[in-house]
Amino acid sequence: MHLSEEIERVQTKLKTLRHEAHRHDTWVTVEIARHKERPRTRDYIAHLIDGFEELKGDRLRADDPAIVGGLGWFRGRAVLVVGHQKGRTLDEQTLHNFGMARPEGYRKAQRLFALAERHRLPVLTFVDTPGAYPGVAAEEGGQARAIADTMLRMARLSVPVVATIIGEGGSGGALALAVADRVLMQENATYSVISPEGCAAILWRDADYAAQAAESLRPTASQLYDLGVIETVVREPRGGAQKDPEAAAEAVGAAITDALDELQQLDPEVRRRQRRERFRRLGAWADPEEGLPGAPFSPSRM
Amino acid sequence: MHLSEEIERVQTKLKTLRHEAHRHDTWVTVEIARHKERPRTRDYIAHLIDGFEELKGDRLRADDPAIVGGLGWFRGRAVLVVGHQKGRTLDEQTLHNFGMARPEGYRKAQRLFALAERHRLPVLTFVDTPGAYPGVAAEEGGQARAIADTMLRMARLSVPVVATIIGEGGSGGALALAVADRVLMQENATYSVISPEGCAAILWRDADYAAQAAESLRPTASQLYDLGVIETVVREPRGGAQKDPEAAAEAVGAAITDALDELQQLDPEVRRRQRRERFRRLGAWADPEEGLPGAPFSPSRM
Amino acid sequence: MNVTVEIEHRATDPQRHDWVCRSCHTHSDLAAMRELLYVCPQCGYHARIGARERIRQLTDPGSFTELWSGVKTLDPLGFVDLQTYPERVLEAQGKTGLAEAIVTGTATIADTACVLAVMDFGFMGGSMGSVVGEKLWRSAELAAGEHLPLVAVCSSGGARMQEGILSLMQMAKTSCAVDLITDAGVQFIALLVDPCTGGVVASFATLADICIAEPGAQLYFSGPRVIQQTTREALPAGFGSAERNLELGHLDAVVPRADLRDKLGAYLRLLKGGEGPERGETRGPAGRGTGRLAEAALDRAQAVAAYARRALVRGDRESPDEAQDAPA
Amino acid sequence: MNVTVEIEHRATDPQRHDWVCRSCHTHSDLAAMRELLYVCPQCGYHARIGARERIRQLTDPGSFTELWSGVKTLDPLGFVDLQTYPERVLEAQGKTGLAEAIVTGTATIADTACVLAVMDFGFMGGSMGSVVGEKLWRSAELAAGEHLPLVAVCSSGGARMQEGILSLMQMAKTSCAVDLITDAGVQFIALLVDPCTGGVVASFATLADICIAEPGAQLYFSGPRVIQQTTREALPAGFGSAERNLELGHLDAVVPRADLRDKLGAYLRLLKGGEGPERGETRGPAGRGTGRLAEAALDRAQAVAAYARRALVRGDRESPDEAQDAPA
Ligand SMILES: [Zn+2]
Ligand SMILES: [Zn+2]
Repeated sequence: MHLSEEIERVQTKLKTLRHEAHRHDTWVTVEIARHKERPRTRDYIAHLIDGFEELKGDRLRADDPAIVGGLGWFRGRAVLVVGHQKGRTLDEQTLHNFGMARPEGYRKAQRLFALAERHRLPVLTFVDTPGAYPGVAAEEGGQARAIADTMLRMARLSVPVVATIIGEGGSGGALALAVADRVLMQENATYSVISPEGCAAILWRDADYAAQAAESLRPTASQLYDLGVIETVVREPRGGAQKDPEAAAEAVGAAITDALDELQQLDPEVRRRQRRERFRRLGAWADPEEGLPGAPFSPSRM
Repeated sequence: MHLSEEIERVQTKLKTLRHEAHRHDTWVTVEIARHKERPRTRDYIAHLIDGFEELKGDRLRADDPAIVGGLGWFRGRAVLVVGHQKGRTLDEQTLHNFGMARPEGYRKAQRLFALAERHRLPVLTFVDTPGAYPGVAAEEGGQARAIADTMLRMARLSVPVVATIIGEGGSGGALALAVADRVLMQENATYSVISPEGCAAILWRDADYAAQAAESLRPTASQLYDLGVIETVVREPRGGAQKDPEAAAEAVGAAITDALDELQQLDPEVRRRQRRERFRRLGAWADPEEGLPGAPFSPSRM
Repeated sequence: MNVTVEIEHRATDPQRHDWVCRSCHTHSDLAAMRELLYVCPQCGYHARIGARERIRQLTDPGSFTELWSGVKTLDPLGFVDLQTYPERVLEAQGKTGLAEAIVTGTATIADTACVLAVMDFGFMGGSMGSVVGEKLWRSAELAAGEHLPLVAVCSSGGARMQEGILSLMQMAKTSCAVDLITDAGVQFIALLVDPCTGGVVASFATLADICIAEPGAQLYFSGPRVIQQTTREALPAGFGSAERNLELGHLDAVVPRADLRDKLGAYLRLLKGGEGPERGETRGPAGRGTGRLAEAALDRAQAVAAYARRALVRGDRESPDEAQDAPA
Repeated sequence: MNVTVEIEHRATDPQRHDWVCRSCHTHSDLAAMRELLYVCPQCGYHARIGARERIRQLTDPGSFTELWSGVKTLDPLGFVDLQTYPERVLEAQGKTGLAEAIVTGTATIADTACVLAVMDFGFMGGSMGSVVGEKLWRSAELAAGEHLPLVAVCSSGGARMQEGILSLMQMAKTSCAVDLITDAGVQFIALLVDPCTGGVVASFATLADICIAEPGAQLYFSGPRVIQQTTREALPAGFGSAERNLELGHLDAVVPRADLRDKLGAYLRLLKGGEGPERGETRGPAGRGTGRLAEAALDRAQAVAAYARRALVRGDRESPDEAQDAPA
């Protein structure tokens, strides 16, 4: 009895320690994902895209600097690139609105997707945003539908679509560029329904519980891989992509190449249908009437 | 010699008199087309469309009151209706911006056209505008492309499209709703590349030459019919549509019915191609290399 | 925040007969309020109502057949905040009598058969988790496969945070569901009711052919609090209201509750009245009371529901085309 | 207003050697200015240039073959203002040495074959009448039929008022020409140069896949004078400029004249470099100087021009598909 109690005590302690270690890991990842020196979309474009020609504007009312887009050659393939752009200096950050797109940004993405579709160019997106911009003009300018419409239009593309999450994958603003055939994610990037701070403020009623919320949200690449939300975890240099941006870009480039090689073998219509099915499968539910578990992953049940 | 001189003199005088009478006619038409009591798009909707359901908004940033649109039943057929809306009282005129659409108005038309296309509803447009709105926000909000895009989208519709010019058909603002399979025009409506006043100001350098400019521009229904620009001149009650709006609407309704009956017998792809060919034929030019006259109508040559 | 729940609670409690308007504080008789569809007779305030009451108001009596009520919520992340996720779900189920934040099925609305999906704000703030996404998907798939219109009544506080990233994915999943609808060319009408926010308004709710809202409904992606905390901007009068959204071009119409059923019926008839081979059985604006058509619509709605119940919708019916040999 | 004409005039007058910048008034040597593409070396001002000079600057030397130069202007309305329309046309022809306000043909740009349409502001203010519309249509039709890209250089004061309603119809006609292009899936690039206004900017010019402008170009539908006369609004700084249009989302890029040929070449290679069966002969960013590809492109451009000359484009070639058996 004593022994088993002792064992139980030690096991509990171990569990707590692991728990702590894990929490620590998650928060470290959040911090690396937000690191000021972390390579941005333009850095990946510089490393991976030859002859990049930036194309601006939504053809409606603005060019949103929080979204960068254009045509270029990815290892011999002509592609369309669209990504969130964060700045590094304060001036840059302000210019790019910290990577928070406004409706004009999503619409710019939409019209570039249409260009890619018309000329059968594969689409590469880079996701790096705290989320959509929570401003009055953005709201009243139709942010909600702009995001929804971007997702629907991505779903309808007949060309291959590969999304790479390279930093913060924040909420709907991130997802708007990630309705892709393959979602790749760097080791130290995060992807989440809400920021840890936002989640803590709502559920814990105290933003100081951010680290705890981060852990609960499971926003890291390995966790998302286990949940089936991403296809590939792209390794980063030790300590994060900012330590060796070139090596980081090489790894991203290799992962994108693999994805494109696979996707370009598929019939466009099949590819489109599979993309839809990919998102149809995401979720965890059970249906006893069907006698089936609800999802391919259901770590715990109710 | 005396006799022939006399004959020539009289003939010249006759020509001048006819000229004057004709000029007078054109200006009278311009005035009737702009008459305050002339029935507007909403009046035709009230008379011709059962169960009209107005649909608002461009889904981007505004609802432009200068354009009215919605679904309804035209003599048993479900249709989409889109038209310029002028007001009658000063308040109404201000609300509807005197029927001058802003980019938001053209984009509202576009998204309604897309709705009609998706659900295979014929499109009826009513044209009544002095022209596009010459304001800073309209310009900077992409008026030029909004008009161009509306025309292209109308050209691409696979459903039947019938446009009716019911008042002023002013320039690009009017044409944006008139890339149709059939263009009908009321007897006292006008349709012109520029307002007589604007034309006089530019070419005569004096807006007082408006009546003369009007005559030169040939903006009346019968003149446009001769030029092949419209398919049908719709008769109006004596003195103009404002004298008996109901009778005027009945005549418009009959002409639309005829047009729709014809159009609905065509294969959608053929109809679309014929619409494109319709506009391809409009113009006057000669090509001696081809040994062909340039156009089906070429009253005078260079 | 949960008028919905209050109404439902009171309605089952014979002891309490009065209803107090949240807007003008007038007391009204609860039974009368049911007749008035829970719209304040004094000020026109549209109270929040639950999914069951909404279905009663919108559908032709007895026409609604529920589908997929057994789809169960899971706890994929083992999420714990101040409470565990399962605890929160159980509480919501107890409070609303619903299994989840959405009720789906077939019905006729003003004598037109349709697939109907109705969200309930009383259930964890109408938050969209995997079950909401899945039932919305099945609704869209059934509508596409059976060439029935889809009517969605949307009300939501946003994503179901307790399902983490999987709740975010429901935005993409439901947008892809609209892709099914688009491919099939069926009609899709969304009714946005107070409040409709966050991930729902930024996915399927705003992708409908026709998008309408009830008067006074609050509709936004980021709410006033978030905006003020983040940007410190002053909010314009009426920010986020249905009326302002109409002016801003985001809605087709704002429709009072009493007119909703007729309005939806009119839209559905118009959208399916267009040119085309299999169209045209309902010509003209009148749609109610034409006995034979009404019966046919009800038969169709019920047959589709019976078919959907029999079929293992998942897996069996990959593409809408394959569903064509279902009973029509 | 007519720098174009001045340049062309001076260029043919050996007595006059200097060029005066409209913007900074610096005097430059005219021969040097030709080398500098008529961009002021002091202030970067991009002078207006005529269609011939534009073609010289944009196309690979000797690659341009003109088409449809014989299409003649008519006077369908017998239009008389202070002058007759025929008088005005004759005057413009004398001034510019062109038959009309547009020059069309085939060429290679940075070794990519294309159909090229270039407007000339010096010809009656680049106004769009029936001939401009017809030659633009033929260009689009040829591009669509032969699967060649279309490059349009747009400069215009608006509609040709002297052709009345028929000039307005050219907006619809050229938009329908873009429909041909869209159906065929060929690339369409528009270069907007100073000034590009009125009916041209509100039709084909802004419907291109990629829409760029030269620095400082004025681009608008309604001009400053009309706006101020009608609405009395104050104009924001830079109103209508290419740079402001870029900020406002209406342009893809503002490209200095010296970079135009390479930029157009890069766009053309990228847009045709996508996935697909018959694509891929030019992979990668480099496109100049690859002798064999350049020769093939030139052969293709010239063969298409020869074919177009032989064919009675009107009538004979109703649909682009029928043109498929043309020499490739
Ligand atoms: Zn009240
Ligand atoms: Zn200078």
